[in-house]
Amino acid sequence: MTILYQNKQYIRDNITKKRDDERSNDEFRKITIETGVIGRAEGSARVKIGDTEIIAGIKMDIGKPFPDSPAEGVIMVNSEFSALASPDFENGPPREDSIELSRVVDRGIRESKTLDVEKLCVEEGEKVWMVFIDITIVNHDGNLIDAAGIGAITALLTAQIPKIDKDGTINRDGKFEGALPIRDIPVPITSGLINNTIVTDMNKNETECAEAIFTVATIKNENYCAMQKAGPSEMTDEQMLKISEIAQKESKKIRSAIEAAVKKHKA
Amino acid sequence: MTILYQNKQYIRDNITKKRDDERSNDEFRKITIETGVIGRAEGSARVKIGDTEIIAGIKMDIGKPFPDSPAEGVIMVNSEFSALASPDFENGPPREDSIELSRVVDRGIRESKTLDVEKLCVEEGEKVWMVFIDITIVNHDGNLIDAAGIGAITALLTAQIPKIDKDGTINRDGKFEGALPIRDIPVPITSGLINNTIVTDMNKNETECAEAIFTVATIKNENYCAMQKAGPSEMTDEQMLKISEIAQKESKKIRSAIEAAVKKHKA
Amino acid sequence: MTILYQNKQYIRDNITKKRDDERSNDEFRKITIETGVIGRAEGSARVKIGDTEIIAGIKMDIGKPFPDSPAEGVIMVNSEFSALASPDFENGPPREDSIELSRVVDRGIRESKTLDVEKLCVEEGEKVWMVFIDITIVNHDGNLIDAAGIGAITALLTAQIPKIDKDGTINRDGKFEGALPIRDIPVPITSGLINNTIVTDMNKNETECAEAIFTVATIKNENYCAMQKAGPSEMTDEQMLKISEIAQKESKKIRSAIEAAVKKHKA
Amino acid sequence: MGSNVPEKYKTLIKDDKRIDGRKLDELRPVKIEVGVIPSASGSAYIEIGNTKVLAAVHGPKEMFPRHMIDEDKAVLNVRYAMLPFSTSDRVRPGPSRRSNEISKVTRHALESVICLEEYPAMGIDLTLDIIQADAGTRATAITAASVALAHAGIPMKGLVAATAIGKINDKLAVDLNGPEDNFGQTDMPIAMISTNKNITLLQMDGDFSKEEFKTALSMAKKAIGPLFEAQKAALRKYYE
Amino acid sequence: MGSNVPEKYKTLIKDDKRIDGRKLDELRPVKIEVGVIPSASGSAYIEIGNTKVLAAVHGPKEMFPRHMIDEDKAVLNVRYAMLPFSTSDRVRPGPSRRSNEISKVTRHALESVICLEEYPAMGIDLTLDIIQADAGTRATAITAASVALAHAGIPMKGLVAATAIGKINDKLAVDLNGPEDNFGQTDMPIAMISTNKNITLLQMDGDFSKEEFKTALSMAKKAIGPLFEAQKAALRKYYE
Amino acid sequence: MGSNVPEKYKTLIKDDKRIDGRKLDELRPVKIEVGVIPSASGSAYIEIGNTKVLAAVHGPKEMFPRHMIDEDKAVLNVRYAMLPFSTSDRVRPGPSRRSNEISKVTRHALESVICLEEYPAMGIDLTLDIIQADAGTRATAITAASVALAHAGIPMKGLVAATAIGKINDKLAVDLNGPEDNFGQTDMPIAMISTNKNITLLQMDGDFSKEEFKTALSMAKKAIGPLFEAQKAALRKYYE
Repeated sequence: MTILYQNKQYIRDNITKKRDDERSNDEFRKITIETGVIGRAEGSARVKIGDTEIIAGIKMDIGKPFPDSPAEGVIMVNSEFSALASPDFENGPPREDSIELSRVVDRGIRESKTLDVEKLCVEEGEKVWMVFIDITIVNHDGNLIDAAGIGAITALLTAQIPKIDKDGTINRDGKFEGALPIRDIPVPITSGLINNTIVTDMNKNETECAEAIFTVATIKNENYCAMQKAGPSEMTDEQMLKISEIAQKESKKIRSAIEAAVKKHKA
Repeated sequence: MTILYQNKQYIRDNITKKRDDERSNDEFRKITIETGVIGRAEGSARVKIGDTEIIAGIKMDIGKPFPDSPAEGVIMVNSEFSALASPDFENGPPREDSIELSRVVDRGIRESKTLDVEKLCVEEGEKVWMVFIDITIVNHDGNLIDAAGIGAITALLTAQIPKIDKDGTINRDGKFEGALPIRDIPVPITSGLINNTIVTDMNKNETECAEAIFTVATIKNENYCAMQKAGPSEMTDEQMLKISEIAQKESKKIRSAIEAAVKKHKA
Repeated sequence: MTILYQNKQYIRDNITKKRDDERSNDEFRKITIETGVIGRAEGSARVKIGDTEIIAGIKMDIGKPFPDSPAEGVIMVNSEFSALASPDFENGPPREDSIELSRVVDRGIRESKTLDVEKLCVEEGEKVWMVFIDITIVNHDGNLIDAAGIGAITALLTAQIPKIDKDGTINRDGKFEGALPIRDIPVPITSGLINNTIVTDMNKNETECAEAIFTVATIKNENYCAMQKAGPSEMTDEQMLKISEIAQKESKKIRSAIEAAVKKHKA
Repeated sequence: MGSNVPEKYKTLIKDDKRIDGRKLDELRPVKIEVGVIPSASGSAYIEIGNTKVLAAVHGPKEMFPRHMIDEDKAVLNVRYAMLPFSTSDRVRPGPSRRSNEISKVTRHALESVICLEEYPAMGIDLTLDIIQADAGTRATAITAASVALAHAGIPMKGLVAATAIGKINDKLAVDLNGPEDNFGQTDMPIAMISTNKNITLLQMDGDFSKEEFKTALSMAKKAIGPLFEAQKAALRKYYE
Repeated sequence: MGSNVPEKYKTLIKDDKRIDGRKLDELRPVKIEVGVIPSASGSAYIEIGNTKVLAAVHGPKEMFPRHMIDEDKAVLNVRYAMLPFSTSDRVRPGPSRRSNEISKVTRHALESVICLEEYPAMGIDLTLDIIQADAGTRATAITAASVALAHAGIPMKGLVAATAIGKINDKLAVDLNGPEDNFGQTDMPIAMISTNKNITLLQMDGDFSKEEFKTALSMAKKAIGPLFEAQKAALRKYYE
Repeated sequence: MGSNVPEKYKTLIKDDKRIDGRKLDELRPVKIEVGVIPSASGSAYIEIGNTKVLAAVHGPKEMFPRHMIDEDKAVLNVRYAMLPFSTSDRVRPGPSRRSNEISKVTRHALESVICLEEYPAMGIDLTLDIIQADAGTRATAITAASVALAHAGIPMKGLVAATAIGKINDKLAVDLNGPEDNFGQTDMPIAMISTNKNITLLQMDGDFSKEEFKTALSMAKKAIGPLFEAQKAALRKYYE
């Protein structure tokens, strides 16, 4: 699965001239966002960025709140590097990658206060909505974090809260209490350094050549809500500032695409 | 533990003429059924089929019902391939076999509605009896499923429901509320294909030579309540029909033996 | 990490003449006991015996009592062979050693009835104090059991029960309900046989040379409250009696050191 | 086969029509796509009614873990999983007793048609992810699996397809849907080989008389035919 | 050593008789059978009072896992387990901290008598399943184990047997039963070698003065004698 | 960044002073000790305010598990853990998603300065135990780690130190303490290399405008200076 040394060298040497697929360095691959793909889920989305494909699904259940926030709903983000995408996902370090993916998506949503968790309280201290965001990697050709982040927020935006019957059980027979209380649309944009050149939306081969990777999630007002540097090498502060500017610009375009998909879904 | 290639070949070549131990192809080894073997268990049985030996024990406890069946007791079947029978049980695939064994016994009892779970409700939605059926393999010489199935139903038939004291705790000092509500006696009979010949009650060496294995559980009215095909090879429908007829015939004999053992136990 | 065969032989041959560090055979290394080392813990102690160093911390929480002792608090002892002390702690058998360490310390405290668990009941059958005793091995140079046992009882003696607010939550803002109800000070003393000679407070190299190891915990009235023989070889009853007498003598000295440290802490 | 049957599911057959309008011997609509996962050696997507499955094959490749290597033939590793959002109540990620058992019977349902002896000491990884569940997930997964194996170019003696025969309101019916499975009397998943219609998987829970079992077997033989056609059509379409 | 003693167990000794009628220095009835598990290299079944144990030995054989191999001698792998139905409250299957610790001390109790150096780089698997528990399970398991090892033909320098000395109502007593263990003051399991009466296992929980400990050791020495006789008789009977 | 802010933590800055009396650009008191764990190849103890961390390095040594060996360079294995008694609510022992993620980012924060290629096929184990937690545990652990690595004699291109820049009451502040972290708006842990001030770790949660991010980066560059001095002083003191 690891690419050959010669190929790595080729990518590194040529990145300043042109990318594999002729894109410019800050250019995204084609993105498609589909909604309502899983009938059993409260909300769902399929996101493709080039050949990378993920499915995000929302399931909701009633549970007990955490003792230190008795009036707030609970968000849980989980990502499965399904063996669909690559059987190597099961051996060793990638588990760590899967945890990092979940946690970056989780923090992007949680820290931007995108979901108004106070509105997800059913009975203080006793019953709150638990919102499970599950992300499955169907095909892995790099930039999973952006695909997962886009899928998660789109699935949330299209989710319907199930109805609670009088006896307290959840009625899943197609009755709903309305949409989730969403306040913002955080969008993560990931760029990396290859041969000290900034490259955005890296495919899998490029990712393996990257010395360092930096993800920046931006909200509607253009502020940043989450950042994460990954990869073994260092970055200068100028490079980080440049990447965060690219994130501002690109997130705007992608946010429009998300909004369009959600609008179409609700129509 | 795997038998030698030469021995396999010998068994395969000769199966149409005679079996290892001179049995005819649809003949069971000697079966013995003992009851009341574990004083601490609510019910128990030791079953031997030739050199195969299992112990089945029933433990009961009060627990919460599942949300979707608030007025029904809970059945749990668990089988341990104890290292007693073979230390190889611990390495790899056999775990899968142990799960399959549990699930086939479980489904035989559950799907035949042998246990009237509605009578095991103590307080709707709050307290029901949990019936744990634990099966330990003491010696493994093939045909574990039939031995386990016979042990499980015999242990259930001899089990006594413990008394519940006024304060809600279970009194295990030898006071009982009566027998479990048992409605039927499902008996699994397993046959296999060796060199395309149907052979019933295979010992361990024969099992390793079998191309395919088919278990059929029959209830009192001669109907089937559970089936499971195992083994890597295919079977024709005629072979399956033939095996299911053998199961009808053999299960009748074994059911009589179970009933006799239970009658003796209660006398 | 295992010492060389030649070194083992040298230690064994010379133990009757002198120990590595010139100690006499029943002589302890220098012991230091510090209290109050972890501000977040309800009680804590750092114990050094020579180069061996452990930290013991007490955390308390409200939990449900066990059904068979509804009016008693719960004690849990856990020891972590942190990778700080040796990365080999993670591979295989040492896990077993870590369990034995926890259980010997646990039994020393539990069976001596050192902690008056009945006074740790908050609401019978519903709420009792859970007392977690966690021990971290910082540096391992032998005789972990004695260090851990001394650390555990010292941490308990300096622990403060947190205040419970009116709404039932635990207030950890520096308000306390008083000390834990401690009735005794059990002290474990461990000796081993090296080349059939009794040696007390063995360092790590000596421990690896020991044929058998015997731990004896003594309480204030000089009676024994817990014993544990370890190591693959046999011991005579005379050797065990001799070791238990050494334990009586040495535990007295160490108990005084513990009492002095606690007195200083409370001053 | 639960015991609390909601009023609306007490009558599962009316005027020989089932609740979704099908006849007793009628399959649910079938849709198969080949090659949906670019990074896999072979892949297929299948919808049978509301049940949706993704199948991916990786390999033949180096076998891992090594102590499971078979020097004489390839080892088929099957991982069946329900994705967390595939059912009404979220499924906890990770293997369960149910998924382990299904992985095993699925492996047995496929092994006999794959020419495993052509790849000694190697491994073939087959991943089956249920993305939406509405009864028949193991049968649907098996049908998808043999398409994905074919797409991966792994030599096989035939295709394997599977469906379920059930008993609902005392009548036999093919390819149960969710409510039929939950509130019917009997469920019998069955897999057959395209070339000889021999059976590679059969499980049954519930209640069958000898005659019902016999009839069920012949209904299965007939019903599975169109599934083989759909498999072949999907493969043909992909290679066109 | 629980603190809530039921009324009927407050007096555990009356007129020098224990609740089951035994004298203070009297063992419970002992029954040992050899060769009860055909597929094992060696096996034994033992009942001591109401405590019942099956012991099986597999090997000497290839050591697994490999990184635990000892090039100089065989490794003794001990697995002690309480079967789920062996006690009043069901025991969850799988290892616990208690069973891990007992497996370890049992290994140490037996290692010194086994000629492990005769089988370098190999493994000997010893399985001890408690099928019914009424105090003294580790002692009973050790007594069964050395019979099973002998039956497996593994050379040993002597047999090992074990019992417990306890303190109940302030008096020392041998081989505690369930209520004596639960409501007594002290429990001291102890194992000895038949040839020299040296001690290979000793644990103690509760309260002993120095004199009581000394007396307990000599009571143990005396009490274990009949266990060695029972072990030898069972082995003789098997080979007759 | 919890949402229930207690009254006393609503005002985290008053008259340009923080609740612990510090100025906005002032670090908490720092204490570093070298060589605190004799059995380790290298070790360090650090206190930054009330956060206390022990770091130990074992190796370079044989790499385990073997399938993770890199033939070209040493592998850095990082284990970050909060000890059970390090926080108000007891931390369950064993790895969590949080500790796994921090272990990973910590590894990335250090790898680029270590000359791993000097020890092909070997492993360097770095253990980071938080013994008391009051915000900034990962930053403090990284600062301790590079001292322990230096003490172990492992060649490095520079030291790495880390702190956090936060936003509290709409103002930027360095090195957040516990309440500032819990009730502030933004937390940005950041690690830099002593030689070139390049960034090896940066995470951010909360809210930053582009300008705030830029300012935060330059505040970090300035604040980390004294940490490098403290690291060097501790190492010098040890070798004197």
